Amino acid sequence: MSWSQCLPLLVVASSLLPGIVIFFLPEERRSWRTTLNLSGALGKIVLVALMLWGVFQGERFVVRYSLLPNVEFRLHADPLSLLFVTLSATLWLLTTIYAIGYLEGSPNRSRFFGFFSLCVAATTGIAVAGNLLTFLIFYELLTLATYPLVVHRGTTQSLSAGRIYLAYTLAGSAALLLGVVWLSSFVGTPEFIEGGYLDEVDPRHQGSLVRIFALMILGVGVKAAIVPLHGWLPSAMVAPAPVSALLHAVAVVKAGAFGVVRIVYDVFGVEFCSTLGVTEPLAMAAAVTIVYGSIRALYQDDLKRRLAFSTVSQVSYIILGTAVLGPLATLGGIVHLVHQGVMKITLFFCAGNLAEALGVHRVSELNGVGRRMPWTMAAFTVGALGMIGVPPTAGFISKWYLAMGASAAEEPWYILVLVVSSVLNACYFLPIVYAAWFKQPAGPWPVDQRAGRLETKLSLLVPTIATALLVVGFGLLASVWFSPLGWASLIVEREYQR
Amino acid sequence: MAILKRTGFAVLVMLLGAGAGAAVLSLPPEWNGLSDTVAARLDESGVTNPVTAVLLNFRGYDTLLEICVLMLAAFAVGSFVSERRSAGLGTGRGAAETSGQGHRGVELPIARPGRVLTGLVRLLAPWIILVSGYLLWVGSHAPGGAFQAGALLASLGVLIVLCDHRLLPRTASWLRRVLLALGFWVFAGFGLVPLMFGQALLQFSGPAAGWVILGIETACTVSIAMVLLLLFVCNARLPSLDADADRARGTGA
Amino acid sequence: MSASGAWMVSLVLAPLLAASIALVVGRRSGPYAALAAAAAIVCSLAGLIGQLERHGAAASAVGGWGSPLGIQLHADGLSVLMLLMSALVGVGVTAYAWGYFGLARRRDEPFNAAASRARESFWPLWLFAWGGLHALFLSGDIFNLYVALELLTLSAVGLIGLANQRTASFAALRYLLASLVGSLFYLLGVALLYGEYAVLDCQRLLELVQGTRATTCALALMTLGLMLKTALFPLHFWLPLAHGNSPAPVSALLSSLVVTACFYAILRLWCTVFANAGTPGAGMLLALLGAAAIVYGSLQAICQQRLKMLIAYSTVAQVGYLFLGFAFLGRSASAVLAWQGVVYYALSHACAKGAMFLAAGSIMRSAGHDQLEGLAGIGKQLPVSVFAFGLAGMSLMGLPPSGGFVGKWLLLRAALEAGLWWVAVTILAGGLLAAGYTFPLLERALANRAEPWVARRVPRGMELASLVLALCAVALGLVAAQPLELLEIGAPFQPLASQEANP
Amino acid sequence: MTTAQFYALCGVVLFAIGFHGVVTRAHQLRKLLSVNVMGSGVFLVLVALASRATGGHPDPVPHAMVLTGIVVAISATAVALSLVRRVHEGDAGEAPGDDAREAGP
Amino acid sequence: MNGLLWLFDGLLVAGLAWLAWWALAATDLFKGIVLFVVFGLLMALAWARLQAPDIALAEAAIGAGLTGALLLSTLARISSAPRSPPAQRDDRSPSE
Repeated sequence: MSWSQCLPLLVVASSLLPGIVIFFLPEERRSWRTTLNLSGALGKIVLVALMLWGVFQGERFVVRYSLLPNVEFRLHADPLSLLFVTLSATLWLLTTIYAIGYLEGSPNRSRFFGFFSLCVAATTGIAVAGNLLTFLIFYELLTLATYPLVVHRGTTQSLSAGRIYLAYTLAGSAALLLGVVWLSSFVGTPEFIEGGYLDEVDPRHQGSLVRIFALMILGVGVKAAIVPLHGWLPSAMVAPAPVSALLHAVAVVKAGAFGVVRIVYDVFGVEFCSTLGVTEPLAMAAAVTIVYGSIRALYQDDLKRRLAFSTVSQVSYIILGTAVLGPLATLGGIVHLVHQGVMKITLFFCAGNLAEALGVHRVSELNGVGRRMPWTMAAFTVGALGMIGVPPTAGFISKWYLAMGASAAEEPWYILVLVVSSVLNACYFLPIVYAAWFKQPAGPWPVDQRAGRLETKLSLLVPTIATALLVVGFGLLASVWFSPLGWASLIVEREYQR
Repeated sequence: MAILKRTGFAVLVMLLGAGAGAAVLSLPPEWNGLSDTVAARLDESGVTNPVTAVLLNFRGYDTLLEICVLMLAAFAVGSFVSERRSAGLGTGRGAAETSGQGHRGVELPIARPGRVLTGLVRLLAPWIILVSGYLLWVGSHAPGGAFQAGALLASLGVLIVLCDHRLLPRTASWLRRVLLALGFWVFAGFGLVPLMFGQALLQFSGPAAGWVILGIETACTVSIAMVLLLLFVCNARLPSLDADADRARGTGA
Repeated sequence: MSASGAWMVSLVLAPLLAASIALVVGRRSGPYAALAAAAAIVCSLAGLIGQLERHGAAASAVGGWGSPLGIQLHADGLSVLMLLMSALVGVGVTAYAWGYFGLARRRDEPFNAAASRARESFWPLWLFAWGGLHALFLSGDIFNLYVALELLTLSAVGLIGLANQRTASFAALRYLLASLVGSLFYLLGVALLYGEYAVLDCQRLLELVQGTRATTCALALMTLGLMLKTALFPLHFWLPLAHGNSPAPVSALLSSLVVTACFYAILRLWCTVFANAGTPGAGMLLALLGAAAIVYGSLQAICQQRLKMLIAYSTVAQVGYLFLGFAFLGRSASAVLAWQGVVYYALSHACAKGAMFLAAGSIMRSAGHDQLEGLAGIGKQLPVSVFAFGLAGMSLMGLPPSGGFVGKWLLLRAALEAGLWWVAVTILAGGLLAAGYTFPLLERALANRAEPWVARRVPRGMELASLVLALCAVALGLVAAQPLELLEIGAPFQPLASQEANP
Repeated sequence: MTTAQFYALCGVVLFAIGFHGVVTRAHQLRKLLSVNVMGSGVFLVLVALASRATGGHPDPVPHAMVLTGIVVAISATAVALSLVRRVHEGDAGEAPGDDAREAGP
Repeated sequence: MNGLLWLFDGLLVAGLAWLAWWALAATDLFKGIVLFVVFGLLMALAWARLQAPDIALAEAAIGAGLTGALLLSTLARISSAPRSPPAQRDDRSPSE
């Protein structure tokens, strides 16, 4: 097959190979490591752009390799996978720049950046996975790649957080494995098709298909942090800022949500799901998570834990979108996949800047920080407004389509959930913004000499501002065809017209 | 509690015995297994004693592996004996290097060998060698063979070591090890020859089969005798070397 | 005489001849003899595989006599896969032992009687064990199987006894006694079988054997004996001490090859000799014992303080997986798939367990001890060994790209098709428990270390050997199609599958 | 009950006595004796079953098997005895291997 | 003739069983070993009775002779250098 055919493989390899090379780089080879990281990130973006152009021309990229007699490892590039790949590629570049600045002078960075690239390679693999088995392979590789990042600091606290993380994710992947194997005993492992391939399975198996769906959602739900399974997310906040940014905005949580979207749309097919009657409990679980996450976020004094609980609730918007029948809700859900990523990463970058420059971790210490770090707090405000869903930002668009979808599907309850959660978002984000800009600081702020006249290092500031601009950009330019909304509507068209 | 466990286990063993006994009794009383097939093919095997035929020709591969087991056992016992005491196998130079002053007398637990023992051994030695040679020769057509002859030679060796303890350590250690492996080499060598001519491994047929088997048996007898002798010597209590060992333990480790 | 016969003979005789040469020449000839033997084994295995792919299962009558009288060497898909396993792990262990025992006494350290003796005794004993393994995998005769088992056991005892400490001698003695009892049970079974059918060849026994009282008693005795040698759960008491206290290369080859070889003997018996006599009820009992072994072994491994004891108990657990295949005796539809999963799991377990023990050996050599508490920060000291340990753990847990995952996938698929729910749940629980005893070391490897590390130099060859073995365990997951095709040759599990006839 | 069956039963009895001895006796030497008794029991069963053959001379194959068995038994016993010796008194060369501080090198 | 043969067999089997039991159950180890050697000789007799002369020879030479010698010499080693009971095991192995 020609080289262009194996583009998906190249995309995965573009972060896998630098990662492996970085592992063997000695600690002091700083320049080598930075160039490798950045070249990998840029290479990935170029390849993704090529793939976007190829798919736009209607070319089919498929990489297949038979692992077992009738089980094959398959990568393909369909619009949904491209959406997630572009998201992870761009945010990986920004997070790499941020991480290089953030981890200046800290120990074992080679190990960090090695696992960092492996983690993104696994995320890309999940995105371009062509069938359930390949998805499972990359899904479990993601767990192995992210564990060393969570315990990167090596303190007893981070080790126990790592243990919790492992317990949840490995149990989840065991459930997912059981579901995938059980499904393969009925239909083997066919590739993802837009409208799902399970509707022609004979009705006798309906009962076990429901159980398979429950097992798979349980497996994927652990990473998507649906309520009973979200315990690992807040405790994983012990990790350094770029890790929590990557984990909670781009890699792990999104992989879970992406998994739910794949299972509902490309395995079962959303109509078949509603005939099975599994969409209502899923939507209920998502609604409960949205509200529960927001309420818990209210009481968190530690900034990063508050953001973690807000992630728990925000990710469930995506699941709510997928669970509600109808193109509009689906559009809202899928586009929120991108928007939530961008908004959440901005907030985490700001939290990282605050921690790095001023050593501020708690919300109560944020009084008057706006004057000391105006750019960071401006980005934080934009992100916060996005989260609440204020009009010009990206958050507003996804909430808008979700509400439209809910009303189109005659589900008034979900509109109420959306409204309540927006109010709760406001309750736990606005006090921070207010305190930062309008309150007097308790004492003098420590001055960070290295940053010179800027509030903090350039490599920490630029990514923060870039993502904030993206939040606003996705909001304003939503109607343009190449914006996430445009791309998401292309996906939804394909899902529903089959 | 222990008594309960013990009696419980005894009942279990009795049940096992009863089951095996019932199984044995259920076997057909009239039955002559492979004795006819062996008798039918006996003349092709080159020997007339059926047991030797089975042992060295029909199921020669088993015996080849078994000679290996013997060689292995001798080596393992030799390796368990510490460096200084390996009058038997052990790595020759290693042993000499450590015990410094070379091999002084190697006494055994029983008192100094009295006249009676040495006299008896001097009387018996030629007969034992004659009988074991005969046993080896007669094996081709009557009960006897490599193992019995080897065992007899080994017992002669034990007697000699009991009398004159300096016998074994004086023989070079490489010679002992060559003798040890001789049986296996000859057996495998003769076995591989038919492989060159497109026949199966260990395929001795035709007129020379009898002589080939005799050659193999002689080599095996020597090896078996050497192995059994080493098995005894390495385990025997060698007070003189123990003295060095005790002194070493006091000063060394 | 067919070429495959020649390859089979060289597979058995090459290591034995090398062993005898190493034994006689002594001093430094051991490693080179092992190298020559390894080369010969790899070539003859390649030749044998080529032959089998062209002509299917091969049988070669040793000594030219027919089957009732003479002994047949028999090679089909199952034995070739086991030979592949023994070649892979064997070459890995040999390479590791070059570094571990060193070719000659290093100038810097004082002369030490026990060490130089271990350095020279390892090689002949290991080559005898290797020869015994190949004799076992190729033997088509139940008494020949007994002699091969004895050769294997005695060399294993010799290897365990190398360590010269009292616990090692005690462990070796207990292992020897347990193995001898197991072999005698097996031999009594052989006596009963021969007493009834007057034939010792496996293939002919397949046609003759029915479920008479003597045969079932023989089946019970032989299986009990081999269970004792495979250390299945209730009869595993000897394994942890023996594998935990012997030198690293020795425990690697014991855990991965010797235990799997004894399981192979049971599998070969149940597939050929007792295909018609084995009742599903007995199979279910074995599977239940296997499940209990997984749970018990894993829990014991999780609460071990010493790294090598942890890995030894993990062997007790992983052996349980192999016996789960017996639950499929009555259900012929999924039986073949299940047995393929079990054999593939055995293959990847051997590579993974070998890599784990070798990595543990390197860690012990560097840290001087293997207490888990004192190993904080080992990741910085020995990154390659910890990475190999992690990869091996990944295969034991059955995480995707590894061989263990393929075995687990096939077993789960068969369990779900046959409706054996408890087997599926045990497999998944086993995977999670395996994580329970793999991650403690990885966690300590990533942890920060308070006091500075006083480490001793670890030869590069040792770390590379364990890494190569771990990569083999993972590569087995990626190239699963070819070995599974190899397993089809001679359809070893066909008699089990066609067992639908009698209940 | 023919003599063959009578001796075969005696073999089984010896096997049972030996197995009982291996498990219940504490001292290693006694366990070793029990294993040898078990071995003799199995060999007795083999040869007794072989003596059922009509036509004068018994079946030679079990005889060959028993000969092999006896030789294997003696080699295993010798290895076991040297281990018993090492356990009881600790080999004189107790000095640990070159990787001195390892619990078991 | 047949009755006499049965008497001989009965005595031989009874002797074998009795010797086997007492070789293992004897309080003193030395007595156990001596009984074991006698048991070996009786086994040689049993092989002769079952028309297996080859095995009778082997048993007499190896079974009774060499094994007995080995056992006695090891017993001498152990009783003369009594060390602490079998090695302390740092692992709570479940049985015996």
